[in-house]
Amino acid sequence: MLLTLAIFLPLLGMAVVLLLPSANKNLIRWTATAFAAAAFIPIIVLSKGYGGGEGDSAEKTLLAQRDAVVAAAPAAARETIKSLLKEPKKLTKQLEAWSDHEHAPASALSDELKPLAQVAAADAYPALHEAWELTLAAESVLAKDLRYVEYGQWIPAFNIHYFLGTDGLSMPLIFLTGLLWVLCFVYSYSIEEGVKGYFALFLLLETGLLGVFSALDFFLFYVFWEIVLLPMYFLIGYWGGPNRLYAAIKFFIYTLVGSVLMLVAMLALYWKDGMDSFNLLTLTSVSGGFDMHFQMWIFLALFMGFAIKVPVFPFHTWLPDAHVQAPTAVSVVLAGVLLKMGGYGFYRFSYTLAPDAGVSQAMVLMIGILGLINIVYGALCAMAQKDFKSLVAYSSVSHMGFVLLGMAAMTTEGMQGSVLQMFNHGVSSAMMFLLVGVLYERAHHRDLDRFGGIGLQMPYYTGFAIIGFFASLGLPGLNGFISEALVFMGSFNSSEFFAGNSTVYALPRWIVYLALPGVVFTAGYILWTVQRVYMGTAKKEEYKTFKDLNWREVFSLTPLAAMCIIFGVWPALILDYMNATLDHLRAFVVSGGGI
Amino acid sequence: MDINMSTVMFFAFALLAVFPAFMVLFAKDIVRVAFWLLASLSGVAGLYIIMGADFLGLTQVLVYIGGILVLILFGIMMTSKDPLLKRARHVERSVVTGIVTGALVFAALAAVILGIGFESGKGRADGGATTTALGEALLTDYILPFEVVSVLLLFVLCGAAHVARRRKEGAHA
Amino acid sequence: MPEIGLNHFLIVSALLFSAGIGVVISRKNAIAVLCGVELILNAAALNFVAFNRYSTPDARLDGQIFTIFIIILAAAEAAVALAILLNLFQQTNTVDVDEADTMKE
Amino acid sequence: MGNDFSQTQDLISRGLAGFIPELVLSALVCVLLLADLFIRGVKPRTTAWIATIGLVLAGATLWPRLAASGEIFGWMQGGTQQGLLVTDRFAWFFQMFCLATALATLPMALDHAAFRARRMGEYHALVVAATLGMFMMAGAVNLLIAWLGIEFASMASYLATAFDKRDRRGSEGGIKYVIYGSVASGVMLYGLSLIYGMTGSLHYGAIAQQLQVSGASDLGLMTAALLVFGGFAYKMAAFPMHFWCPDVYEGAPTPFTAYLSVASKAAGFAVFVRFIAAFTTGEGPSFVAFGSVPFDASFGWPTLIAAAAALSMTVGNLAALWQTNVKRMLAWSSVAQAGYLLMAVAVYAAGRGRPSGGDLGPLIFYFIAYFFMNLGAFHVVTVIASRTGAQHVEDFNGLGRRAPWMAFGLTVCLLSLLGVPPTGGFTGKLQLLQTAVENHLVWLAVLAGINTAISAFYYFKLIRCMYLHENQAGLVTTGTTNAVLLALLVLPVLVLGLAFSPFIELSRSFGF
Repeated sequence: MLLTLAIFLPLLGMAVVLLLPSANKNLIRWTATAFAAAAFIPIIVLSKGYGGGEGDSAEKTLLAQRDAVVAAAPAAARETIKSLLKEPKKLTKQLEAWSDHEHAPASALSDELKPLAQVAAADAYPALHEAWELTLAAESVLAKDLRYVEYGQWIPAFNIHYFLGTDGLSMPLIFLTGLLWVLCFVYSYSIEEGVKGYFALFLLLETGLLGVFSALDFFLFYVFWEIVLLPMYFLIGYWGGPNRLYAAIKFFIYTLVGSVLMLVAMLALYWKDGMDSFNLLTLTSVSGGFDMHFQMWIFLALFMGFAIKVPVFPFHTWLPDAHVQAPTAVSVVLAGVLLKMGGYGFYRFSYTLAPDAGVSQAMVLMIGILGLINIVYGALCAMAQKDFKSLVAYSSVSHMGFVLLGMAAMTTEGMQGSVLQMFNHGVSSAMMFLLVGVLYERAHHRDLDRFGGIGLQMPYYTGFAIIGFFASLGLPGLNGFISEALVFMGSFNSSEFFAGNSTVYALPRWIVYLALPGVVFTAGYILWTVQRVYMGTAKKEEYKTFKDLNWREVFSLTPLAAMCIIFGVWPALILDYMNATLDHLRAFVVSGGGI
Repeated sequence: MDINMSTVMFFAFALLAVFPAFMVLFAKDIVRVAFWLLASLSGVAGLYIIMGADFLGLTQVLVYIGGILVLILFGIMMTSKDPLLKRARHVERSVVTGIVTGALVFAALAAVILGIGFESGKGRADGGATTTALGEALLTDYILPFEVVSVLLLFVLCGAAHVARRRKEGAHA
Repeated sequence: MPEIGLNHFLIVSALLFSAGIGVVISRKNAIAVLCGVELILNAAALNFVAFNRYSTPDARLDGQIFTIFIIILAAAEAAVALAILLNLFQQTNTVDVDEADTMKE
Repeated sequence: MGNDFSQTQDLISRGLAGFIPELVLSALVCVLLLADLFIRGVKPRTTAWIATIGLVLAGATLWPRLAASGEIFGWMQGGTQQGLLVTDRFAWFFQMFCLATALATLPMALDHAAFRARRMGEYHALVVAATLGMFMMAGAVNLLIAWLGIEFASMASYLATAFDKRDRRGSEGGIKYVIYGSVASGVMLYGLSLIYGMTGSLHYGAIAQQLQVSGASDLGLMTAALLVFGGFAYKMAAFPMHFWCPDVYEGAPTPFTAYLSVASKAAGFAVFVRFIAAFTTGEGPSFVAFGSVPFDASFGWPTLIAAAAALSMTVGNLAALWQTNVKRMLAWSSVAQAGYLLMAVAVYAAGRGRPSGGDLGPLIFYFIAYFFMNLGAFHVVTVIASRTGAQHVEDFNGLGRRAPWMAFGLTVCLLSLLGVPPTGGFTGKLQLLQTAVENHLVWLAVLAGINTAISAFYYFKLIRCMYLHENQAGLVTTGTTNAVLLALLVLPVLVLGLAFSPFIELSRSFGF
């Protein structure tokens, strides 16, 4: 129930906000914040519980669910179902054969298919299908770590379920989402125009994101994925900068193209071998048996969908536009959480549904090289920017490259670093966008060359800024360092780790060597920025009147700064969450989906 | 070589149908177009009669030539300030397009027709006058389309009258 | 000279059809296009009668009946087209299909 | 005629008994035509009420036909009936569909600015007549009746398009519609005559049997298919006979455009699906793919339809991108929608002859969704146009503030046409894609996906204007009737998107 509560509280909040009178802006602000905070409470409970190993494992829940389904099946077929379920994988093959013979007379069926005909004759076929889905789901590698699973029928005609759960991969992102929303709402009190619509859409966005990170049914995931699109379009398009309409539609179209390809992949999986299943866990436990050709297509189609979101070069061009035009809080969640939808999708869907394709030579090279390009090209672009916000936007492109690089390596450290990088970038980029926003509200421009000496004028602000930018730079002691170091270690070790392994293509070292200068470029643009903006003396008189942070800004920045430091000193706090999940996932992929 | 009467008749009527059809394409002014069409349709009527469809031949003459063509001529007279207006030069080029397309279409169709290789052995032999049989069929097997077409003619008549009627005061039609 | 058979009529009909298509494509005057349509309709009607005469397996008159309806519908179509054309002419003084083109943007 | 007279009489009387809804509609046409003569003064509401009552009555008499099945009218041939029309669930669905469209567009006609101060009997008569023609299209199992139904519906549509005599664009649209329409019809007739020549029959069942028993020339079938498809494509507003669409949709009175874009398309699909069902019954390759055609052995109905689907959606969406007139934009959008729908028909044609193939559920489901979303969009466009004179996309600026509910309704409908969850358009398109992927038409599914992304540009152009552009003009009041109609059209769009399970089963049950 907790996950459902967390997901739908914001939706309820949206409805409440819409009913409030639009004139009373403060009431709307406080109500929206209250709902975001309320949604954060179950998330805290969840993350505490998950860290402490509470909650039934998915395996147990799913098997209990299966037993209930079998018990509810027509009595005539119950025993047949039970005996068929003893070998669920064999049953998969039979289902495939069955879907070819569905309308054939019983006499024409092979002995193997006769039990299925019997089940169908007793009208128990849906029950068998569901029980089969659940049995396989419980066997899936993902089921080992998932907790707080919620499972129910949604659209029986297409075997679509309301299926949620969370594990070490999604929990940090869910936590980050819950936290950022509270911070952003408090920060957004300065929004004066269209307050009602702004907070309503923002709450809808939270529902979509929490749904994306916890959905385990592919269809449900897709619906949440699309729900994210619309509020984002309006938030950029209405409250954004001068070129907002262009940026908004560009964001929308890019993402839509990706999601449509994802949809086709989803349907192809649904029809694969007559399985008729959207259940991610079920599909995962049979995906090792898919032929390479099919896996490649699935992987590529999903890759397009997720890569656009990450964004991976050359699909990244929507990102600077969207960031520059979006209002501050929208930029924060865009960089902080929305980009992670792509990275999360790779781990959750691409590798589990096409494990062999994921470690094939073509894909490892493609992902590795694209990661390399992201890191270096993003950093170089960031260096060339004159606009503060687009500098931060390109730094996102660069940082998300590490996620790809660690992923391509498929080693323990690489994956840990990559997933940790998603979380850390969520924290530090959110912080950087807030910092830019703070300055923009005072100066009404973002031209890097026109700033200077802010440090003298706004000491507290500059303190936060130093933490944020250095975390992003990857300074030891702050969180960014840990993840980047892990990624480099992991990707460097890949060729050693997989030496002699014929099925896994190891990430070649030259890619890592070429990526290393990216770190130098990153240090370059960040230090240069800090120097241009905060050091020296004020270039203009008006900067002398700038007030330091107000309480809302302090409220928004403090938790993020704290996290930058805490996870930099004590990364195990979060790595412990992920380790088991990532280890299982890695073992699954490396063994070609064989475990 | 034995040239029987029906062969001669066929070629005569075929020529009467086809030559004017192409003149519809070439003719310089709209009134001539209409009269060439009249000639062509008469040729078709003759072909019907050769095939023993006497009632159809008569209907063709009565409805087409007596009705539709008169309608078209009325249309021409009411919409043309100068009915004998020569075709403007820029239009000439499109005649070439018409000829080329027509030729291509004919080549394709002729290839298909000869390629299919229809047999003419079966079918309804010359069974004398068809009027009775057609009348019977229209009131039994085909009573439905027969009645449906009467509804169609009714609303087409009213609708066409409404659309074509000159506007009086504008607001109320 | 071969005996007159089905193919002779079909070729005549194909000629009429091609002429009709040619007229429809090349003419701009709506009334002339309508004349082209009449040629196409007559080609089809001729086909129906010829098939009825030479190649249907039984003695039914389906093809001829179809032709009757073609003739009736052609009349109705001409009436509709001319009525709309008259109205258009009252507004614009043109019957040129391409000139009656105020809508494209 | 070898028919026994009493047998014939029996066929006719049984036919008439199963023909009551059509008779009601015929009577309604006459009553409405007379109403203008006998009712004094201008009372648009009176004739609208007559039309409403008549349509509801026709619906009530149509209802029991849900259970009926079998062919009516026609003649006995070798002991079996060769009917003219068939009454089955498939026909019933499309007949009800067209009836509902006529009914839903009635309030729109009352609201249409140009229709407010004139006698409307003739207009309603034309709409009812078009519906009657579509009834025949949906039930036709005879080439003559199929063609006659198409012509019947077309004639009424030509006249209704040009109904507003003071509107020059209406006349222009009307003349283009009738000229191109008669060309399409003539070309189709020529194809029909070839089919008649090759099979010696006009009855679908007899044609199918003839094709199975003795086959026919592949070359001839292919030529006939190409010619005939032109006529059907005209009614479906699909490539290659789609070009009339923008001019006619823009020129016609908006309520009639709404009717045309929904009912006419549906009837076109109904008559087409039934037609190809007769040509794809065989097990052999010669029917599904025309076999030994010299230049491409895989050419056949499924290929032809899939190609038309691909071109329709691409051409429609690309052309819609450049439109600034809302009605023209929706016209091109409807061409694109025809492309999506044709995907389902291509799969259907390919699946005939296979035991699991031939599912028309996705097509019918999409039509249910299309009914609500397209009519909803046109309803808002009519209401706003009649109050503000809005024609262009920019005229919708700031509508989100000026008429929040109307703007919200239009947004939902546009999102549904685009195919975004949670709307009926999404679940409908999902099923279309699903059937395409399932039947190895992945390229078509991918193309449809790319097209969806393209279409976002123009659907969002309108949404953007409503919400993201400012307009200082005041509120637009829309009235209760319009609000109710809007709710009736928009709520089902959301229901179909969220709880579509029962509707999937329902739409499957309407196949044949």
